[in-house]
Amino acid sequence: MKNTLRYYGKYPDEYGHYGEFGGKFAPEILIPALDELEQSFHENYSSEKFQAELINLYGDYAGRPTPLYFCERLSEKFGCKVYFKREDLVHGGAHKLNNTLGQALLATKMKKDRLIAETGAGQHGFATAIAGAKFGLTTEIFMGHKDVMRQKHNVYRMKLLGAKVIPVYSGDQTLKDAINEALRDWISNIHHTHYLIGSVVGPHPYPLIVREFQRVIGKEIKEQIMTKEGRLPDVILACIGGGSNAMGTFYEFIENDSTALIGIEAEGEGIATGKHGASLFAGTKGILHGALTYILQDEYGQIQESHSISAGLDYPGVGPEHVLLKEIGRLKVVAATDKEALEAIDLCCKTEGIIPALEPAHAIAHAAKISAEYDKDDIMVITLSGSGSKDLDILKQHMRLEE
Amino acid sequence: MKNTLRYYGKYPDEYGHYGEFGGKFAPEILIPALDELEQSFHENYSSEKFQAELINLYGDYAGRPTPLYFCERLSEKFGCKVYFKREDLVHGGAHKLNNTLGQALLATKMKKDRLIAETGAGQHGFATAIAGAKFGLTTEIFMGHKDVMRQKHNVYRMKLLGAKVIPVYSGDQTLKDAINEALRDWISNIHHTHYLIGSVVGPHPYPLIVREFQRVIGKEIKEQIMTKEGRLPDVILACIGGGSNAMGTFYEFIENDSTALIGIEAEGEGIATGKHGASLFAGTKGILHGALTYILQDEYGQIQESHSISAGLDYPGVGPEHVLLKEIGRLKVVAATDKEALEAIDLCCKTEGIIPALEPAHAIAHAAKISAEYDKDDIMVITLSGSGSKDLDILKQHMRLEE
Amino acid sequence: MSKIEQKFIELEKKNEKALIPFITLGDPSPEFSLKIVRTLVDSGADIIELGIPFSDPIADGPTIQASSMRSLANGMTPDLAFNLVKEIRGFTNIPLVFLTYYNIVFQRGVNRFFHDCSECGIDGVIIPDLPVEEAALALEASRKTNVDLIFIVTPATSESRLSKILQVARGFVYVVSLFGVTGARKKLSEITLETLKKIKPYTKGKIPVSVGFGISKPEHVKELILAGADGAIVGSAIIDILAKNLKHEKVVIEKIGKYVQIMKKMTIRHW
Amino acid sequence: MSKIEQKFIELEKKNEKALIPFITLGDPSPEFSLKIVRTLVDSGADIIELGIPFSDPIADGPTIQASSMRSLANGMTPDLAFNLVKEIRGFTNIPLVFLTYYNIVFQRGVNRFFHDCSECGIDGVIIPDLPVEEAALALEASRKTNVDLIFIVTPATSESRLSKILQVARGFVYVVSLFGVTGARKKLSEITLETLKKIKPYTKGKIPVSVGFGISKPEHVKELILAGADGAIVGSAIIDILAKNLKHEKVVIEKIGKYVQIMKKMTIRHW
Ligand SMILES: Cc1ncc(COP(=O)(O)O)c(C=O)c1O
Ligand SMILES: Cc1ncc(COP(=O)(O)O)c(C=O)c1O
Repeated sequence: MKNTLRYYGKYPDEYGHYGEFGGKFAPEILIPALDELEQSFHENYSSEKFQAELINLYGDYAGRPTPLYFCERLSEKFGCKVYFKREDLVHGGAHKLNNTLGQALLATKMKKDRLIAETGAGQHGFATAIAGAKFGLTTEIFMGHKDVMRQKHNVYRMKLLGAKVIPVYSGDQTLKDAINEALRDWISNIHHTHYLIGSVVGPHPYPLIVREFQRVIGKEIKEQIMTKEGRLPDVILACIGGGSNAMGTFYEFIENDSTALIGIEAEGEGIATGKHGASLFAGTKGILHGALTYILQDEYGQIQESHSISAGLDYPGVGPEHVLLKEIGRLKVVAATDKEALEAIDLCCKTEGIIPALEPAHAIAHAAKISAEYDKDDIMVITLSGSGSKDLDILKQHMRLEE
Repeated sequence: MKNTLRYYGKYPDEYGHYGEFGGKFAPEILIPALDELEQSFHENYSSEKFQAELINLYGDYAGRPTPLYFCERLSEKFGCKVYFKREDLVHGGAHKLNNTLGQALLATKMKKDRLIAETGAGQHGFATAIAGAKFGLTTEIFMGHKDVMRQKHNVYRMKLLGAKVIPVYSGDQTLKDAINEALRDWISNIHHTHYLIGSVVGPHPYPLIVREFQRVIGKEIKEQIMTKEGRLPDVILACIGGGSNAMGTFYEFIENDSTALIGIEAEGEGIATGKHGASLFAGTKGILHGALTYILQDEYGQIQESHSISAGLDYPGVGPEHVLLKEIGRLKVVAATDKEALEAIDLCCKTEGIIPALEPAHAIAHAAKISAEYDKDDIMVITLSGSGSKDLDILKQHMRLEE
Repeated sequence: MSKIEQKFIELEKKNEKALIPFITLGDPSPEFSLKIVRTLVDSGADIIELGIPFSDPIADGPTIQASSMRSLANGMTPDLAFNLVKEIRGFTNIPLVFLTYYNIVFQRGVNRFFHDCSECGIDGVIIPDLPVEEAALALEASRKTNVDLIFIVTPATSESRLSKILQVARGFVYVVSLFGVTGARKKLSEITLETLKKIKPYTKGKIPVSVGFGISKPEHVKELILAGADGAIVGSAIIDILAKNLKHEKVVIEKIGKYVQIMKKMTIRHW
Repeated sequence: MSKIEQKFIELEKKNEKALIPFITLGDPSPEFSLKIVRTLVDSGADIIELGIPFSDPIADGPTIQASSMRSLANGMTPDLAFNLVKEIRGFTNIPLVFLTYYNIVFQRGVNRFFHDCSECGIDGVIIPDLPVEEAALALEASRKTNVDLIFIVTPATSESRLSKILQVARGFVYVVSLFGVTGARKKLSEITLETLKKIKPYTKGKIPVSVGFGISKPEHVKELILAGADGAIVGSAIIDILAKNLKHEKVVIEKIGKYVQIMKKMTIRHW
C-alpha cells in the first residue's frame, strides 16, 4: 500500500484521469461546457467567499455536521465499537444534498438559471429539486418512465418543490436512459443550463466536483472520531452506487493506511445470476457516461441492465476514482445481496431505532459479516448514507410484518 | 404583561397546577405511579449524569442542535428576517423524539422495561418506537383503528422498529380513544410499564416533563439568534396541537417581554363550521385526560371530535400551561385553516426547498398573514416542528400537481 | 350519618352485606334503563350505582365504555339522568349513587351538580378521575348538600394517602379490586384480598368498604365478604348480559333479575 | 490522401458536393439494412455512414436511438456489422464510414477494431464520444490502418480546440449543425451557417467539411453548400422514413430511394 502514501494532489490529472480511468469521453459539443465548469469550479471552490457560503449552507440548511453516533447495542452485538456517520439526518434524508447544494451554488456563480438532473429512484432528483427551490432556479428532472411509475412518491415530492419531472421513454426507461436524456438536453441548452450530476460519475470534472462536495463526510468523521476516540478508525465501510457517499467518506483517509476502507456494492440476487449492480466487484473496464471505468457490459460493449433492491445502487457503472483505489489496493470491494440488505435493515431498526436506507443497509450487512474479525476495542465506522423513509414501499413488499 | 417578569419557578406548583389549570385528574390507581414518576423525574433530571446522557442522546442520536436557518427567499417575500428552527431535521423527522428519548431514558432509570404510548397519525408512536428500539424496551403503541387504517405507512414504520401496534376499537377509534386505552393499559400494568405521553398534556407531571424535554428547542433558539443577530427575536411562532413544540419553543422566552409569542392552532374548515381543533382559541374550560385545561366539548361536558387536516393538531385538548400563558396575556393564540396550511406548504416548498409538516405549515400560514406588520430588520422565528415526508399521502389528496 | 352508611348498618344488623349493582343510565335507552333499575331493586339490590355516561371514560373497561357510548348515542344527558332518578325515586327508597367523570360535574358546575343530586334523591357520587388532592370543591359541595363524595382506594394506595382519603371519605370506601379497569373476570386476584386486609384496620368502625371492578361470580362475593368487605359492586357482569341481548328486553330483564338474586344471596350470612 | 478525401476531390471536379446518408446497420434487420444501403448507393449517395448500434447513444436523438434499439433487439453485433460491410463491398466501391460509440471500439480493442475496419473495407470511423484529448490510441490505430478517424466540430468549439482537432482530423471534418442532438428539423439554424463560415478559413484546401445533425430538406442542403460545406450528412430524416413504414419493405425502399435522389440533386451545382 506504499503507493497511497502520496496520493493527494495526484488525482485527477489535468485531463481528469485517475490513473488510466476517468477522462472526458463526451460529445464534442459538451467539451466547452465541461471546460467552463472545470474552470469555474476551480476558481470558486478555492475562493473564501464560496467556501463560506458552502459552510453556511451545509450548516444551517442541510443540518451539518451530522453526528458520528456510537451504536451502543449494535456494538455489543458486533463485539467491536460501531459508529454510524448519520447522513440520514441531512435535509432530504440522504447525503445527496451535500452535492446538489454545492453544484447549485456553483451554477448561480456561473449565472445559469436552470438545473437539470437525472434520477433513478428519485433521491438525487429530490435533492436537486430542493437545491433548485432554495436558489430559485428552474429545475427539470429526467426520470425513466418506468421509474416515474414505480416511484410516485418521489415524483410527487419533486413536483411539490416546483421541479418539473420529465419522463424518459427511450431505452429501458430507467436511470441510464435518464442520464442519456439529460445529457441530450444539456447539449441543446448548454448556455443557461447546468447539468447537476448526482454521483462521482460522468465525464471530468464531475467525479472531482462531486467528490469535493461530498468530502465533508470524511472530514467530519476524522474530526469526530479523534474527539471521541483519540485515534482513527480501524475500518470504514460505505456502500457504492455511483460512489459519491463512499468517495466522500474515504477520501480523507486514503493516506492513513492503518484505516481499512471497504466499499460495498449491490450483489442483487447473486453475482452468478447476473442480476446485480456490482460493477466494480464483478464488472469490466469500459466507457459509460463519459468516463473510462468499470461497467456491466456484454462481450461487445453493450451496457447491461443492473439489478438491486436498492434504487441507489442500481447502476451499471461506478466512479473512476474507486477503480483506481481498488487497483492500487487501497480499497477493498465487496458486495451484499438484496436479502442481506433486508436483514441488515431489520437488525438496525430493532437494535438502534434507525431505519437505514436500503443502500447503506448493504454496508451494515457486510459489517455484520466481518464483525467477528474485530476486537472489543477496534473501531468500525459505517456511513449511513440515507434514511429508509424513502424505501418503505419496497420494504413493505419484501418484509411482511405480523399484524 | 408585568406578571410574566417573574414567571420561572412558579409553575407548576407542587400539585401540578398552572394557575388554576393542570393538576392530576387521574384515577386513584394511577396516582402512585404519577407520584413515582414525578419523584423520579426530579431526582434524575437534576442529576449531572442524567443530563450528560440526555445531551449525548440529543447530540449524536437525535442530531441536535438543529439549525436556526435564515430563510433568504422567504425573508424577501415577507419583508422581514425569517428564521426556521429546523426540528424537521431531528431523527424521525419531528421534535417528538426530544421527548420520547428523555422519557425512555427516565423509564430505564425507573427500571421499567416496557413503554406504551398513544398515537394519532403515528408521529409520536413512531418517535416512541424509535426510543424503545434504541433502549431495547418492549414497546406497544395504542392507535385508534381508524387511524391504523388511514396511516398504514406509520404503522409499518413502528412495526419495522419492533414495536407492537395495538388497534383501538372503542369510541371514535381515533387519538383520544387511544389515550383512553393507553391509560387503561397503564392501570393494568403499572409496575413494569412507563406510559410515554407525547405532548404537554395529561395529568401532572406529564406537562412538566414534556415541557422540560422540549425546552431544548427554545434554549437553542436563544443561543443561536444571539450569535446570529445579537438580539432576541421580535416574534416567535409555533403551532399548537397538544402544545409540546410550542411550549418547548416559548418557555425560554416567557420573561423576555420584548419577544411576542404566537401559538397557532388548527382552524380546520373554519371555527364556525365546528370542524376544527382550536381548543385554546375557541374551546372552553374542562377536564380531559387528567388535566384541567381548554377543551372542545358540548354543553354537558362530552368531548367533541376535533378536525384538522394535520393529524398532529387534531386533538380536542391542549396543554394547561398554554392556557395559563394565554390568560396572563403572555401568549397570543390564533388559528389557521386547512386551506391556509396547504398554501403555506406550497410557499415553503417552492421558496425554500423545505417540505414542512402540515402542523408547522399552520404557523407559516400565520406568519404570512402578519408579515406586513414587520419591518425589514425585524426578526421572526418559526419553529418548523417536523418534516412533511409523513404527510405526502394527505398532500396528494389535496394538492393536485400538474403532470 | 348518611343514608348510605345507615344502609350498611341496617344490613349488618340482618347479618347481610351490601350488593351494589351498576348500570349506565340511558343504556340502551332511558326507558329501558329505568326498567332495569326496577329489576335490580326487585331482585334485592341494596344500593344502586348509576352511571352518567361520559364520552371518554378512562377508568372503565371496554364493557362499560361501550355501554356509555350506547347511552350517549341514544341521547342521554346529565339533565335526563337527573330526571330518571326522580322517576326511580317513585318506586324505591334505597340509596342511589351516581358514577360519572369530573368533566360532567365540572361543566354543570360542581355546586349545582351536587345540589341537583340532593334535589332528585341521589345519596352519593363517585368520580373516578377526581383524586383527593383535586377534590376540595367537590368536598365542599358534598358537605353542603349531604350528598356523599365516595372515594376510591386501590392496592397501590399508600398508607399515608389512605389516611388522607379516609379523613374526607363518606358513604363507603370503594376498593378497586385489582390492577386494572372495570370488566368481568374469572378469578379474584390475591391482591384484592390482601388489599382488603390491609385497609380494614383503618376503616373498621368508621366507614364501610365495598369492593368493585371485576366481580362477576357468586364465589367472588363470598370470598370478598369472608375477607371483610361490607359490599360488593357488580358492574360489567350486568352490562354484559344487557349487551348480549340488546334487542330482547324481556330476556335482559329476566336474566339480570336472576343474576342479581343469586349474587345477593351470597351477601347473606347463612353459610 | 485517403479514399474519402479523394472522393471530395472527384466530386469537386464534377462541380458536386457530397451527399452522405446515414443508417444504422441491422435496423430493422441485417438483410433489410443491406437492401437500404443498396438503395442509397443506387440513388446517388457519395459516401455512406453506417451506424454500429450502442445501447447508450448519448449524442443521438430519439430517432437514431430508437433505430439502435431496433437493431440491437434484432441481434445486431459489431461482428455482424463487419460481415455486412463485406457484403456491401460486393456491390459498391464508394467510401464507407462507421459511426459508433467508443465503448464498442474499446471492447473490441482499439487496434483490432481499426484493423477489422481496414480488412472489410471501411474507410473512416466517427466516434461521437471520443474527443481529441482522449483519442491518442484511436489516432495511432487510424494511422496504422489508414482508416480515417473523423472528428466532430461544433459551434461551441473554440479556435484553439479547432486547430488541435484539425491537426489530427482525416477524411472530413464533421460539423454539428446546431446546439442539439441528431434529429430532423424544419429550419437550419443561423448558428450552423455562422459556424461553417467560422471554420472554413481553417480547413480550406486542407480538409473537406461536411455538415450533419438536423438536415432533412433539400433547401437545407442548398443553404449549406452556398455557405461553403463540402458535404451534407442526412441521418434522422432517412430513419424517420424507415421507422414509419417498418412493416412495408417496398415502401421504405421506394421512399428512401426517391428522397435520396432529391437530396443528391441539391448537391449538384446546376442552380
Ligand atoms: C441513501 C443513498 N445511499 C447511497 C446511494 C448511492 O449513491 P452513491 O454511491 O453515489 O453514494 C444513493 C443514491 O441515490 C442513496 O440515495
Ligand atoms: C410535526 C408535528 N408538529 C406538531 C405536532 C403537534 O404536537 P405538539 O403541539 O405537542 O407539538 C405534531 C404532533 O404529532 C407533529 O408531528
